[in-house]
Amino acid sequence: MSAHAHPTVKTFFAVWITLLILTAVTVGVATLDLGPFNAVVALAIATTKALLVLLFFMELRYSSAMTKMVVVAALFFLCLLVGLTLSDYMTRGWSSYVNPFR
Amino acid sequence: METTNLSTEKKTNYLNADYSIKSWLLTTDHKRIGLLYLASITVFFLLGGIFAMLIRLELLTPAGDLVLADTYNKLFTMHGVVMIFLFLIPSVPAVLGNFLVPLMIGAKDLAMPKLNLASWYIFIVGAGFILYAILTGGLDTGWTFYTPYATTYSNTNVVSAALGVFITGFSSIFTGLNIIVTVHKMRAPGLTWRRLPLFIWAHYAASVIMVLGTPVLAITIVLVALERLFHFGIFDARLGGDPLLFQHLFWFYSHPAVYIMVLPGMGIISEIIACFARKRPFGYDFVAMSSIAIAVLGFLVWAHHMYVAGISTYAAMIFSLLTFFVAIPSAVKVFNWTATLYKGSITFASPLLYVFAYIGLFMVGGLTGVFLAAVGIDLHVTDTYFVVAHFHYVMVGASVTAFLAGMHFWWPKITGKMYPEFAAKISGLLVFCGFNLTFFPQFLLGYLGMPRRYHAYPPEFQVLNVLSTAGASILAIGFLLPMLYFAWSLRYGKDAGPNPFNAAGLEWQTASPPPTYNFEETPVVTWEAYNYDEIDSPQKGVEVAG
Amino acid sequence: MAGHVDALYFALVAIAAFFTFLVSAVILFFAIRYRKERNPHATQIHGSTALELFWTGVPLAIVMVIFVWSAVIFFMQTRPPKGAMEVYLVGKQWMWKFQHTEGPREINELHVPVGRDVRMIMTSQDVIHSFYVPAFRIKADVLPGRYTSTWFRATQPGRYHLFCAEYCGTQHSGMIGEIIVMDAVAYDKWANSGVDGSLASAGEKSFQQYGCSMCHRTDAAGRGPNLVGVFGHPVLLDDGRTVQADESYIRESILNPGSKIASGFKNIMPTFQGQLSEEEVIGLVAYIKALGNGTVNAPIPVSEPNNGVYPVAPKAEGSDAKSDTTANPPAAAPAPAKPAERR
Amino acid sequence: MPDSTPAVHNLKHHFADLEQQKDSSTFAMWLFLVTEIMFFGGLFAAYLIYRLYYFNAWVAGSQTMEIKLGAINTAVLICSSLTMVLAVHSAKLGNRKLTSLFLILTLVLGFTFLGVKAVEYHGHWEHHEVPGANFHFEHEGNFDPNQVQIFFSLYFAMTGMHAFHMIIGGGLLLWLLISNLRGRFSTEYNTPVEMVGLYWHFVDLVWIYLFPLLYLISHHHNG
Ligand code: HEA
Ligand code: HEA
Ligand code: HEC
Ligand code: CUA
Ligand SMILES: [Cu+2]
Repeated sequence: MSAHAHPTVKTFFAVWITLLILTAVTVGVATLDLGPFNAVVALAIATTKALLVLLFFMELRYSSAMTKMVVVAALFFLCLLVGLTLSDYMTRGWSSYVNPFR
Repeated sequence: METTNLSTEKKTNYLNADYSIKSWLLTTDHKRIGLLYLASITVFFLLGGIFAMLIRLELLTPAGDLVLADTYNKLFTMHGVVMIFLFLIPSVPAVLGNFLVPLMIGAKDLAMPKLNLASWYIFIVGAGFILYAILTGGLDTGWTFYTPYATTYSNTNVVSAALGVFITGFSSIFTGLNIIVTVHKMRAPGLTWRRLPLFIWAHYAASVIMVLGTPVLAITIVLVALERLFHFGIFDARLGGDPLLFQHLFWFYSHPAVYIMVLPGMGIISEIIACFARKRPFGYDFVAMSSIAIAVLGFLVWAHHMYVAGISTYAAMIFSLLTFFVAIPSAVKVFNWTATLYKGSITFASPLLYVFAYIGLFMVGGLTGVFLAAVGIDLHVTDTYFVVAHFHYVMVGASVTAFLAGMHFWWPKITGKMYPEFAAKISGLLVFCGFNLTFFPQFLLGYLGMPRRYHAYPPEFQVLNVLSTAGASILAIGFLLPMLYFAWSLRYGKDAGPNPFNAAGLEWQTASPPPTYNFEETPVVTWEAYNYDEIDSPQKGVEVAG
Repeated sequence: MAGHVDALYFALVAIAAFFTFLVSAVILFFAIRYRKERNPHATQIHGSTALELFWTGVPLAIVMVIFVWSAVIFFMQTRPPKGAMEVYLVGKQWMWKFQHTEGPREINELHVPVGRDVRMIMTSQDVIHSFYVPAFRIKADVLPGRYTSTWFRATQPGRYHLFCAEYCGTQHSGMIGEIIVMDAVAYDKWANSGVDGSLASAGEKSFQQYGCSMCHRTDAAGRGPNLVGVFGHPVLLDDGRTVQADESYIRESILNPGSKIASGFKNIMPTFQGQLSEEEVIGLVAYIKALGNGTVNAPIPVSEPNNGVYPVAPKAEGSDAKSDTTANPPAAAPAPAKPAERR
Repeated sequence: MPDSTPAVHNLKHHFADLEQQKDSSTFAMWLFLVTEIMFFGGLFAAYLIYRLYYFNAWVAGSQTMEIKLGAINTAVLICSSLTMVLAVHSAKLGNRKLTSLFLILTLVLGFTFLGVKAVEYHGHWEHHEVPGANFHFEHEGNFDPNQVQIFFSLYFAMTGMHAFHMIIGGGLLLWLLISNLRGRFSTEYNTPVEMVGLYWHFVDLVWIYLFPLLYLISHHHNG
């Protein structure tokens, strides 16, 4: 099991710098008015950062397939929680809200 | 039944290794921890049972004349909270699961023995908070803690009960986590996934639910407490919050939780049927996979508790559809259990009688669950005694019966002593009859329109209520008997020997009671699960490992 | 409705009984036929994929039929037909307060005519309650902070139990009442015997009393939108959404004016939360509804089901409905022009 | 390696070898993080629903946040993740001094985060933005103040839970530090450091989402 590769200190610093840059970028973008895309961009950046942390700092990239599956499963059930709850909230006003989204 | 000449008297085992109190309270032996749980949940079952009997007594007459309305409300709340969080959820997984999972997979212990002990302490601390709430004025929110009643209007001890539920939740999470890791990492050499006993599959599935579902309950209950303490408005309509959000989050856990309560029991049923029919379970793969299917599908159906609560019609229909799907894997299990008996060689030992009772009662409970899944019917019977009858059929009729079946089956393994067979059969009969008499009338009551959580009710419902109360007293005796004769057997029971039922499974291949580290030598598995053909064939006995 | 529910119920009882007896009988048979004395050696059978598929498929097919059947019933139960008479209900710990549009108010008793569709528009003053009439096979939770609705049609005169089915505290089991179903003539007599004016006229009084009329005027000078003709039509909001002006929207506009701002207006309307009782709100809602077709005392127009809980039914027959305002089917056309006109 | 504890000493009786033991712990830790995801998941679900419903109030609430402090804190956490990862790395190499150093740095950064958070909380308190009797929100905009209160309820629930996790993390780091100073870890046995590392990064990860959701995404809308 210990045969697999490990990230090096260099990787850690590279990831760290990237994370800091992305933080700066996301703060910067927040000052622009992109309409609904502010949220999209911010969350896309957050997800990139999260992935970096997961894959390199938490070494998910170098972990077993089982561990990866565990993470995917967690996200899947999280989506179920959010998605099915929204299935109620988003259809509640179907008679009234002609356009529930903006 | 073959009596073995292997004497267990002189050997040291996990029970006689050390008698000091400290050796129990600080043990990390999964078997001892299982027994600590057994003792605790028995106490809580009695407590919950006493609340139940008071409920039934009050409902003997239509006028609410035995206790005050407030007292009644506290009674059913505390009955529900104690029975669910302090008894049924930990019952099979934390007692039998704890005891048997390592034995069945040929491990020395669970993967994290200290965490296991910690789970028990956490459980006790959580239970302490709940008991504190009960003693200092009780709790009257119903076990469901619906807002805004629980957050704003109840003037009972909601916060400490919520804290208690929160804490016991972590005990459940850790038990589940431990079981999953153990099944993944601690299996004996040669014990592949498809050689695992179905009991393990069932516990694995239940543990997945514990790990994924319980945290959501935890955060929800924290929000309830915060709302009560600091007037957070998240669930409070007066402040613009939505009480239905609480219900969504609550049932996201609490529906899957019903499968935490039933799945481990289903594992027990599979083991016992196989043993007393001397057969490999029919459709092993399907039964194993149906456990996983129940666990996953169980997360998709929660809003069937909310059809009339004010969710959108469309959501109600989606959830209704999904709820029907979750019934299918249970059907698969029932049919496979039945088919396992085909061409078996059946002995009517008491565990098997409990199993028969289980299948009958689970079918009634499950099929009435299908009634409730049907939106059009549920609209009428939700929050009536129909629902009360449904869930007692599945929780008491099925889960508790399965627990009893398992206790009989593994009692010889746990203590090294046989229970008295005749008494066991009598109590099985009493439970079955008393149970049906208690809860079948409640289906009728529900359809006739008697709402649940009613302290007083219109007189036309009295006859059925009296029947139900009468049944409950028989049921109480049925539950009391096993406690008495199990205790009796500790002293007077026959020595069981390592494998009194000649059952397959690694747990039977070590002494009864097992030694502290379970096996003298780690077993190496070279055979399929449920190799009853080999065990029973006169030429080839399976060699007993260790 | 009771008939539909019972039919499905008995079908389910039959299915349940069938499976329970089938499985029990098979188990019993196997248990006797293959007992150890008679069959000392078990025959190992590993399973059969064909059988598995069979007994997965059959129950699946059965439950799908049940699903469709029950969903159809559910639609009927939750969509009030057009032309239903409306009764407002406020639940509180621990009583039911009814208000008829004709004016009468009742507590824990509800008089309704036989053979008429009755739509309940319900809200709670405190915790969640649930309006349950077993004889009509209907139930709907009564929530604080918004309107929910349900409907029924009584076919037999008589007195029927009304229960609160959602646990609501100490006197939950005492929160019971009666639905008194009368024949049409007797009902009319009962409804008009009181001295109190109609609900809408009570609302009109509040409308003056609370100063609503200062801002909401029929000329262009008002600081708030002209409320004539608002009800039952889509309203364009300042954030671009369009909402249906149903009972819940009106209610929300009064109690939380800030949450949905009509396009072209400022958020200057004060909140009336805490100043108006639920009954007064209901009066105002009924009044604004009546304004919907211009004349306060005109028959209350047919409304759409309330916000959220039970969305609009696909337009059905409704030919006998006496109202005409539905000539402008609201959900059909978002018509952002409509609210703009009113400015 | 200097004075590494014999590997056998750290092997618990019920495991066959250290590898099995380590695999088990790692797997258990990841499962525990799954429960954490679901735990915060409930809050994220609530956040999303109310944001869709009470958009204007959300914008108003969000605009009271100090983006600068939030950004600083994000950077602080990211740095602490780096030091944590370096601590794990040095522990694996058996470099006890460096491990201690990085653990201390992580701890310091963690407390810096909590300090900044405390400053922010204090600001909210001063501005009467804490839900409850003290709550008062007077801003131009088309929303109901009660809805802003819900925003703040969720804000405090989310960041509070996050801070609570940081405090637990701080405790764990302290325990690691002490164990490390006592020479418990070696090239063979350093699983606890790795496990706490996973936990610490997870807590960081939660913040990575909290920051944009609470501070940034509504910055430019007008409520
Ligand atoms: C151990 C606990 C347990 C189990 C296993 C179940 C199992 C099921 N439950 Fe139950 N349920 C509860 C405990 C449980 N329930 C509790 C505690 C409540 C109330 C909580 C409260 O409000 O306080 C409740 C409430 C409840 C409701 C909400 C009622 C209401 O409040 O209005 C619904 C609605 O759909 C429901 C459905 C089901 C279904 C479809 C199953 C299915 O999983 C059942 C599947 C089993 C079978 C179907 C039987 C075997 C199959 C056959 C014999 C083959 C033939 C089958 C077919 C043709 C379908 N349950
Ligand atoms: C595991 C779960 C579990 C179990 C085992 C039981 C067991 C029993 N329950 Fe329980 N029940 C619930 C879970 C459970 N219940 C839940 C979740 C609710 C909903 C609560 C809510 O609405 O919030 C509920 C509600 C509920 C109600 C509805 C109350 C209401 O809505 O107003 C009733 C009424 O009859 C009832 C009765 C019983 C009875 C008679 C038993 C019997 O099976 C108990 C028999 C056991 C004993 C009696 C103990 C052992 C015997 C002795 C100790 C003998 C000595 C004692 C005496 C002779 C008194 N229960
Ligand atoms: C200070 C002026 C003012 C007063 C007093 C006032 N309103 Fe309003 N009202 C407005 C304004 C401005 C709007 C449009 C902005 C909005 O939706 O909040 C409005 C909107 C409404 C709407 C939504 C109409 C639509 O077209 O969407 C209703 C319904 C309403 N008010 C009812 C009432 C009632 C009932 C009262 C009295 C209890 C009242 N108002 C008192 C100013 C007022
Ligand atoms: Cu009102 Cu129960
Ligand atoms: Cu359920």
